Amino acid sequence: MELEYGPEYDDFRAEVKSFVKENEGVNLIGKSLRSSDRVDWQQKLIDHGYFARSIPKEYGGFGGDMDILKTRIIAEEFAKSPIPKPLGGQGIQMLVPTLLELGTEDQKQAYVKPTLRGEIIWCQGYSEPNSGSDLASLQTKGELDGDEWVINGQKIWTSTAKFAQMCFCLVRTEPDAPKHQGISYLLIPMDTPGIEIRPIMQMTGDADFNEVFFTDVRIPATNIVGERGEGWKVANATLTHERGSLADPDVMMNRLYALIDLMKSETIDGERVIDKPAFRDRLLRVQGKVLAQQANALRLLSSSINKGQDTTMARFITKLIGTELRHELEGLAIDAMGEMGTLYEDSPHLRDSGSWQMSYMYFLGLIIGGGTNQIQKNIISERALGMPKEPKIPGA
Amino acid sequence: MELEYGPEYDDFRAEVKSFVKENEGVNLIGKSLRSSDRVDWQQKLIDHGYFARSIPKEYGGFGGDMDILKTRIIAEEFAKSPIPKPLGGQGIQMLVPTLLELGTEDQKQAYVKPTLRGEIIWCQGYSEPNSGSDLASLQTKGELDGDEWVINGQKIWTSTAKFAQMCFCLVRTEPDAPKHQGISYLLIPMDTPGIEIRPIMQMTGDADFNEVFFTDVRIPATNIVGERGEGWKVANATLTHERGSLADPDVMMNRLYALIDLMKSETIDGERVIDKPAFRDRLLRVQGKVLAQQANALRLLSSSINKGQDTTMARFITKLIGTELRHELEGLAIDAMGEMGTLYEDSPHLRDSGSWQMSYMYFLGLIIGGGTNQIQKNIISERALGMPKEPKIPGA
Amino acid sequence: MYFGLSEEQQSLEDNIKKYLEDNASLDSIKEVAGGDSAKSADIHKGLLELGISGLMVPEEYGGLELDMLFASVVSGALGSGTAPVPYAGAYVMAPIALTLAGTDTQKENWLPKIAGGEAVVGIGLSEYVGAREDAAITASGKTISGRCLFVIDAKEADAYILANKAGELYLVDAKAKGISVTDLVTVDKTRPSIELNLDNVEAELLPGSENNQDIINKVLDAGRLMLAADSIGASQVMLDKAVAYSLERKQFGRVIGSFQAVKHMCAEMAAELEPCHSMIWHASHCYDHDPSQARLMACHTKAHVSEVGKQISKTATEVHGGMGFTDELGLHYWFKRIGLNRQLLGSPELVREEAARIQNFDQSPAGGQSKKEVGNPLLV
Amino acid sequence: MYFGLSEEQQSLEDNIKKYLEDNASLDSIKEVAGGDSAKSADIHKGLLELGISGLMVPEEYGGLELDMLFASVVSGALGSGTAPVPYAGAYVMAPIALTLAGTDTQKENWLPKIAGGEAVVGIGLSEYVGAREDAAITASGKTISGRCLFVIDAKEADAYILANKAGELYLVDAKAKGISVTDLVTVDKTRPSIELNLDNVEAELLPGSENNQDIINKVLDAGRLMLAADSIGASQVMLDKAVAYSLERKQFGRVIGSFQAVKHMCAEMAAELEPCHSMIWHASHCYDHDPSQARLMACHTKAHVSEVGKQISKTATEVHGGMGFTDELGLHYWFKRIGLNRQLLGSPELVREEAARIQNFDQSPAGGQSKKEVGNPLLV
Repeated sequence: MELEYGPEYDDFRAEVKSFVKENEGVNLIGKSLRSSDRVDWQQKLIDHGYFARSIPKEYGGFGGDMDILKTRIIAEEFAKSPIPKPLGGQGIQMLVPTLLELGTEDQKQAYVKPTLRGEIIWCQGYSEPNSGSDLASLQTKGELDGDEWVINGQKIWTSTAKFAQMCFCLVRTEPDAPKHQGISYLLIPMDTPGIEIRPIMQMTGDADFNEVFFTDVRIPATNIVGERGEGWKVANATLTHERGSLADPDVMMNRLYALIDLMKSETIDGERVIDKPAFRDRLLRVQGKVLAQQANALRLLSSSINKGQDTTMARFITKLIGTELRHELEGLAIDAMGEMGTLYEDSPHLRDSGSWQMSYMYFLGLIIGGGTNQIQKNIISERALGMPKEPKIPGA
Repeated sequence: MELEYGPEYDDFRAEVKSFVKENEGVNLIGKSLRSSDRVDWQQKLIDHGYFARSIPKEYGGFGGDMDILKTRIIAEEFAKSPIPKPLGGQGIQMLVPTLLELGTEDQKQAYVKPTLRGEIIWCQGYSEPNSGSDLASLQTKGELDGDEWVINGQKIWTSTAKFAQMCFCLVRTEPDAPKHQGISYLLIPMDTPGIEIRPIMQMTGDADFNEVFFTDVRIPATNIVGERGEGWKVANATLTHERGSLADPDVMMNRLYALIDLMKSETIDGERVIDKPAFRDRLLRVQGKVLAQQANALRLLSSSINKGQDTTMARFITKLIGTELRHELEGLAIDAMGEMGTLYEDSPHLRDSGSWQMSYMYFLGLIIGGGTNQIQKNIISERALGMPKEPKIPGA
Repeated sequence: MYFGLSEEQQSLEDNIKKYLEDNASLDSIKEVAGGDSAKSADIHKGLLELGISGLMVPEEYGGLELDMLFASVVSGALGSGTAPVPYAGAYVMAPIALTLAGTDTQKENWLPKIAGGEAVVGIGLSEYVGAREDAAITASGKTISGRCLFVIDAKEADAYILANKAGELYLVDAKAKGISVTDLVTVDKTRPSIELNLDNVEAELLPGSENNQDIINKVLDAGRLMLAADSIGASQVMLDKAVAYSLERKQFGRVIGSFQAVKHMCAEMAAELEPCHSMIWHASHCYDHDPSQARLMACHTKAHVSEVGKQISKTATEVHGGMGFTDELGLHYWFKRIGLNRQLLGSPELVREEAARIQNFDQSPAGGQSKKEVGNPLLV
Repeated sequence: MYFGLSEEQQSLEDNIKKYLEDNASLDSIKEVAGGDSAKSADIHKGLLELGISGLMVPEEYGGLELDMLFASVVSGALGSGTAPVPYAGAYVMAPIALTLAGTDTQKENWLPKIAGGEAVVGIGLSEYVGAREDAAITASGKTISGRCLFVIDAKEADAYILANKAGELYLVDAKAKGISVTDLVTVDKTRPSIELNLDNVEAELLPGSENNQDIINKVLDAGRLMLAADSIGASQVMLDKAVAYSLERKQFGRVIGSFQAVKHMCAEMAAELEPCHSMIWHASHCYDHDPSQARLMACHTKAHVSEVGKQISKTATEVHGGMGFTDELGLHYWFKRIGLNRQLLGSPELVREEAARIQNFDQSPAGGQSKKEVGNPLLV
C-alpha cells in the first residue's frame, strides 16, 4: 500500500500548478464552440501534455506515455481553479480511441486532430426508440448504393446533436445476419441532407438530448469504421469507456462536502439541520457510502497503473453504486432544505443555483441511462459472478 | 366507514369476557398433548362456540354461522388472559377446511371431530428437498397395489411430524401426466411401518421442522382426498389459507409496543435509547409501517364481512410485507440493546427471554418459508398486477 | 363494521377522476405548467361544480359538512390527475380553521363564499411547523408584520390565514395594504407557491386559536392528510403507468413486464403502496371519530406516505426507462407533485419527531402507555 | 502509487484461509459450537504457528511489528472461516494498548508472551464506548472494582485490560483475587463473551492512558477495524456460498441462479460488498499513515460494513431458501458472527455519532472544514 505518487509526480504537479496559475486569467465563457479562442486553448493544453497526452503526435496528440497518475494530477489541479477545463464529450472519450484502434489511416488523419482541437464536435447515434436496453436490436437501416451508404431510420438520446458536425452511428447494414452481426459503425456528417434533429424536453426542464431522424441520408461508402457487420464489436470498445466515466469519486466527495456545508447553514427554527440527529445520521450513512466508493476508486486507479490487480468486480459495480449513491445524496440535501428544497429555476431563496433538485433528477436519469441499473445488475451477475445469462425464450 | 362492531357484538364480547374470567384458573401447562384435560378444554370451547364456530355440529363443530367479527372478538379476549388458547396447527387450519369441502362423508366423519378436539394431530407433507419454490415438481411416489397405496420418497419442513398421528401429503401417483396433474392428496397414518422422522436443527437452535422418509409405506386406497391426479387443486385451497395467516397485525402491534417499552428501559450511559433521536427515528419509521399494515388488515377484515370489496392486492401483499416488517422490527430491537442484544438462550442479562434474537431469525425463516418472498413478488405481479408469467424455457 | 369507502365517497372519487381525465389531460397540464392560467381556471371551475369547495364547510354556511374521509378521497383523486387547482389549503384547511376558531362574523364573511366557490383562502403554517430562513410573523395591535413562506393555495387568493410560532391564526384580506406577494418557483408546476411579506398589515385574529394549539393542530392534521392523500393518488397513477408501460414496451423480443426484475420492481411498489390506501382511510376516520389517535395517525400517514411516494416515484420512472425522463410522457408531473407534498407541512423526519412528542416518548416510563405482549411472539 | 495488498499480505491471507479450510471445517465449527474446547484450542494453536499473535508486537519484544493492514487481512481471513479463536482483543488491541501506554516492565511482562502465543490478554472497553446496565469500573488506590460487560477474548485469558469511562486502561491479572467471571451466552458460538465482576481487584494503570484519550481511541479504532474486517471476510463467504448454491440448486427445471431475481440479489450484495474490501484497506492504511483521517475512517468503516454485512447476511440466507435456515448448511455461523461484530465496540448509530463528533459537526460553521465544489455538479 503506497498512496503517495512519488517525487516524479510531485514535480509534475508543481509544473501543472504553475501552468494553472499562469493561465488563471483565461476565460472562455461566452466564446462560441469551435471559435479560434477555444481551439487555441485546446491546442495549448495539448502542447503542454495536459490533454490528449498519450495520443501520437502524428494525430495531433502530445505523444507522451499513458500515465494515469499524471492524468489524475491534471484533473485535480484544473478542478481547483476556474480556468477552462480540457474538452470532454463523446467524440473525445469514445470516437477518438475507437478510430485510433480500428480506424483507417485516412480516418485517423481526417478526424483525430480536429476532434482533439475542438474543431469537430461529435454526437453518438446508438440508441433507438425501440432499442434501449436491447441496443443490438437497432433497426436504422444502411444500404450500399454504388459508393454511398443510404441511411434511413431514427436515433434517440443523442446528446450534442445540435452542435455536432459529425455523428458516429450504429446502423443495420446486413438485415439477414444475426442481430449482433448485422450492424456497421458509420461516420455521418451532420450537415448531410435528410437529417432532422428534434430536442427532447426532459424532467429537469432542460433538453440535453435529441431525437435524430435520417431520411435517405447519403454518405460516402468509405465512412465506415471496421468491416461491414462488425459495428457491434467496434462500438463495444467504447461502451466500456463510457461506463467507467459516469461516477467520478472526486466529484462525489466534493458534492458530499457541499452537502455538509448546506446542512450547517440550513436551519429549522434557528437550529442547524446538521444538529438534528435524525438528519445527521442520514448524512453520516451517506458519508460512509461515499468513503467506501472513494476507496473503491483508489483501487481502480491503482489497477490501471499496476498490472495484475484483479478489479473486475470493482469496475463493474461503479455505475450502479455511483449513480444510486449520488441520487441518494442529492435527495438528502432536498430533505435537509425541506420546503426550500423544492425551489427551482430562478426562484427567490434558491440554494446553490438549484443544483440539488437538478442533480437529484439528473442522476435518476443516469440510473436509467448508459445501461439501466437493471442491466448493470445483469452484467455484474453474469460477467463478474459467473451466473447464467437469461435463458433464450423461443421466438424472442 | 364504521369501525364499531355494533351492539350485538358488544354483547358477545361481554359474554366471552365473562367466560374468560370464569376460566382464568384453567392451566394446561405440563398436560400432554391429547390428554383428556386438553381434549375436555377443547370440547368446552367448541360447546361455547369459541372454536370451530362455523363447522357443522354433525362433524363436531359448534354449528353456528361464519362470523369473522366474533372470531376476532374471541381471539382478542383470549389474548388478554393467560387461559389456554384454542388449538391451532395445520390440521385445523388446512386439513379440516379441505375435508369439509372435498372429503368423502366417511373422511369427514373419521377425521374432523377428533381433529377439532385435539385427539388427532396432523402434519403436512408438501415440500421435498428438490421441490421448494417449485412445489409441483415433487417426486414422492405413490403406486396403487391392489387396495393399497405404496408410498416411497421424502418430505421436508414437516413441522409437527414428531407429535402427529396423521399426515396430509402430496404424492405423485400419475408419473406420466403433466406435473400439476400427476399429484394426489393422501392421508397417511404416521404409525404406518416405513416412516422415519429426522428433526432438522435450525439457525435459532431449535428443531421446529423435520424430514420424513417414506419407504414402502402402505395405506388404504380410500385414504385419498379428491380424485387421483387432483391433489394439486385440493392442496391449493388450503395453501391460500396458510398465506393469509402468517402476519397477524395484532401480534405485530403488540410486538411494537414491546419494542417501545424496550427502548424506554434500555439505556446507554444512563440515557434511554428512545431518547437517542437516531434510534427513535428508526422506531418511528417502523411504527408508521406497522400502522399501515394494521389499516390494511382492517380492510381485509372488512372485506371478509362485507361483500364486494376488492382486496386482491391487499391480501396478496400481506405475507411479503408482514414478514419483512417483522424481521425489521426485531432487528431494531437488537440494535437498541447493542451488545446486550446478542445475548441468547439462558444468558445472564437476557432481555425478554431472548425473544428478539429468536424472532429476528425466525422471521428470516418465514421470509423464506411458505413461498419465499421472491415467489410472493411473482404472485403479486402476475395475479394482482396482471403481468406475464415467466416465459417457458425450452427443456425446463 | 365496515372499513372502506361508502358508495357516495366512491362515486365522488370516480366523478372527479373522470372529470380530470376528460378535462385535465396531460396536454392541458403541460399548458398549465407553461403558464396558461386560463386553462387551470377552467379546470378549477369544473371541479367547483363537482363540489370540492364545500365539503368541509358546515351546512349552516352553505356547505356539505362532510367528514374528513370525503376530503381525503377528493385529494387522492386530485393527486391522481395532478389537478392544477387550489384544494388542501383553500377548501380543507381554511374552512376548518374558520369553523373551529372564527367568530360568527368571520364565518359568515368567508364560509359561504368558500362553499360557493367564490373565495379562495390561502393558508400559511410554515413558521409553526418549522421556520426556514427565520421567516416569522409578529402581531402588534390589529396588524401583523413579517414573512410567510410557502403559503398554500395563496396565489390569487382572496384572503390568507397565517399562523405565528405559537399557532395563533390571523386572517388577512389579500387586498389589504402592506402585503407583497412573491412567486416561489418550485419543481411542481401544477400548484404555485408563494411568499408573503407583510408590513403592518391589518389582520384579524381567529379568536379560538388564541393560546390554544389544538386548533392549529387540527388544521395541520387535516392539511397533512390531504398532502398524503394527494401523494397516494399520484403514486398509484405512477405505478399503474409503470405496469402499463412494461406491458407495451418490448426489448429482447419480449415485453419488459415479463422480466422478473421489472415484475419485482412493480410488486414492491404495489406492496408498499397498497396499505397506504387503507392508512389514509383509517387516519381520516380517526380525524373525526377517534381523537386519541387522530394526531398520531395524521403524522404517521404523512411521513410514511412521503417515504413510500419517494420510492415509487423513483422506481416507476426507472421502469419507464429513458421515456420516464422525458417531458413527452410527462411522468415527472407526478414525480414532482409527490416531491413537493413530501416537503410541505413538514418533511418526514420533522413529522416523525412530532409523532414521538405526541406519544410522550420523551417523558413516559417503560410500560406506561403500551401493553405487553401476552404469550409467544412466534405465534403468528 | 499502489493501492492494495502486498505479496506478503496476500500470502498471509491465503495461508490462514488455507489453514482454516483444512483444519476448521464446518464440522469442526459445529463441534466447537457444541462445546468442544479442545477443538478450538487445536485451531488456535495452528494459527499461532502462522504468527497471528505477533503481528502487532514490536520487534524488540519478539513480535513482527507489522502495520494495521496485516492485522486487517488476518482478521478478514479469520472471519471467512468463522475461526473460533481469540484475535481482535488478544492479539491486536491488547498489544497496541501495552505498546502505546504500558511501562517498560508491563511491556516486558506481557508483549513477549503475547507474541509467543503464551498469553491471551482480553480487553474490555464497553463502558467507554457506551455503558449498558450501568456497568462501570472505578479505581481506588491500586485496586479497581465494578463490572465490565463483553470483555473481548477474555474467556480463559491470562490477563485483562479494562477501561473506565474516562478511557484509562487498567491491567489486571486473571488470577488476581476478587474477580468473578460469568459466561455471557450470545448467538455467536465461535467466540465466547464474558462479564467480569471485580471487587477490589489489584490492578495496574497503563500510565500512558492517564488523562489521555488518544490511547484508548487508538486501541478502539484498531478493534473496530478488526471487527469490520472480520465481517467483510464473513460476508464475502456468505455471498460466495449464495452464488455457488444458486448454481447448483434447481427449481422449475433451471438452476435458481438463472432467475433474474436471484441474479439481482447476488449482484446487489456484490455491489455493496466490493467497496468494503477497499474501504478496510484504506482505513487500515490511514491508521498507520494518515492520523488526520484515521479515526474517521475507522468509525465509518465499522458502521458501514456493519450495515452492509447485515443486509448480506439476510440476503445470502434467502438465496439459500429453506436450507439457509438449517444448521446442516451452517450458514448461520457466519450470519451470527456478523451479527455480533455489528454490536461489539459500538452499534452503527453510536459509531456514526462518534464520526460526527470527530468532524466537529457540532461546532464548526459552514465552509469551515470542507471545500466547495468548483463548477457544474453534473460534470461527471
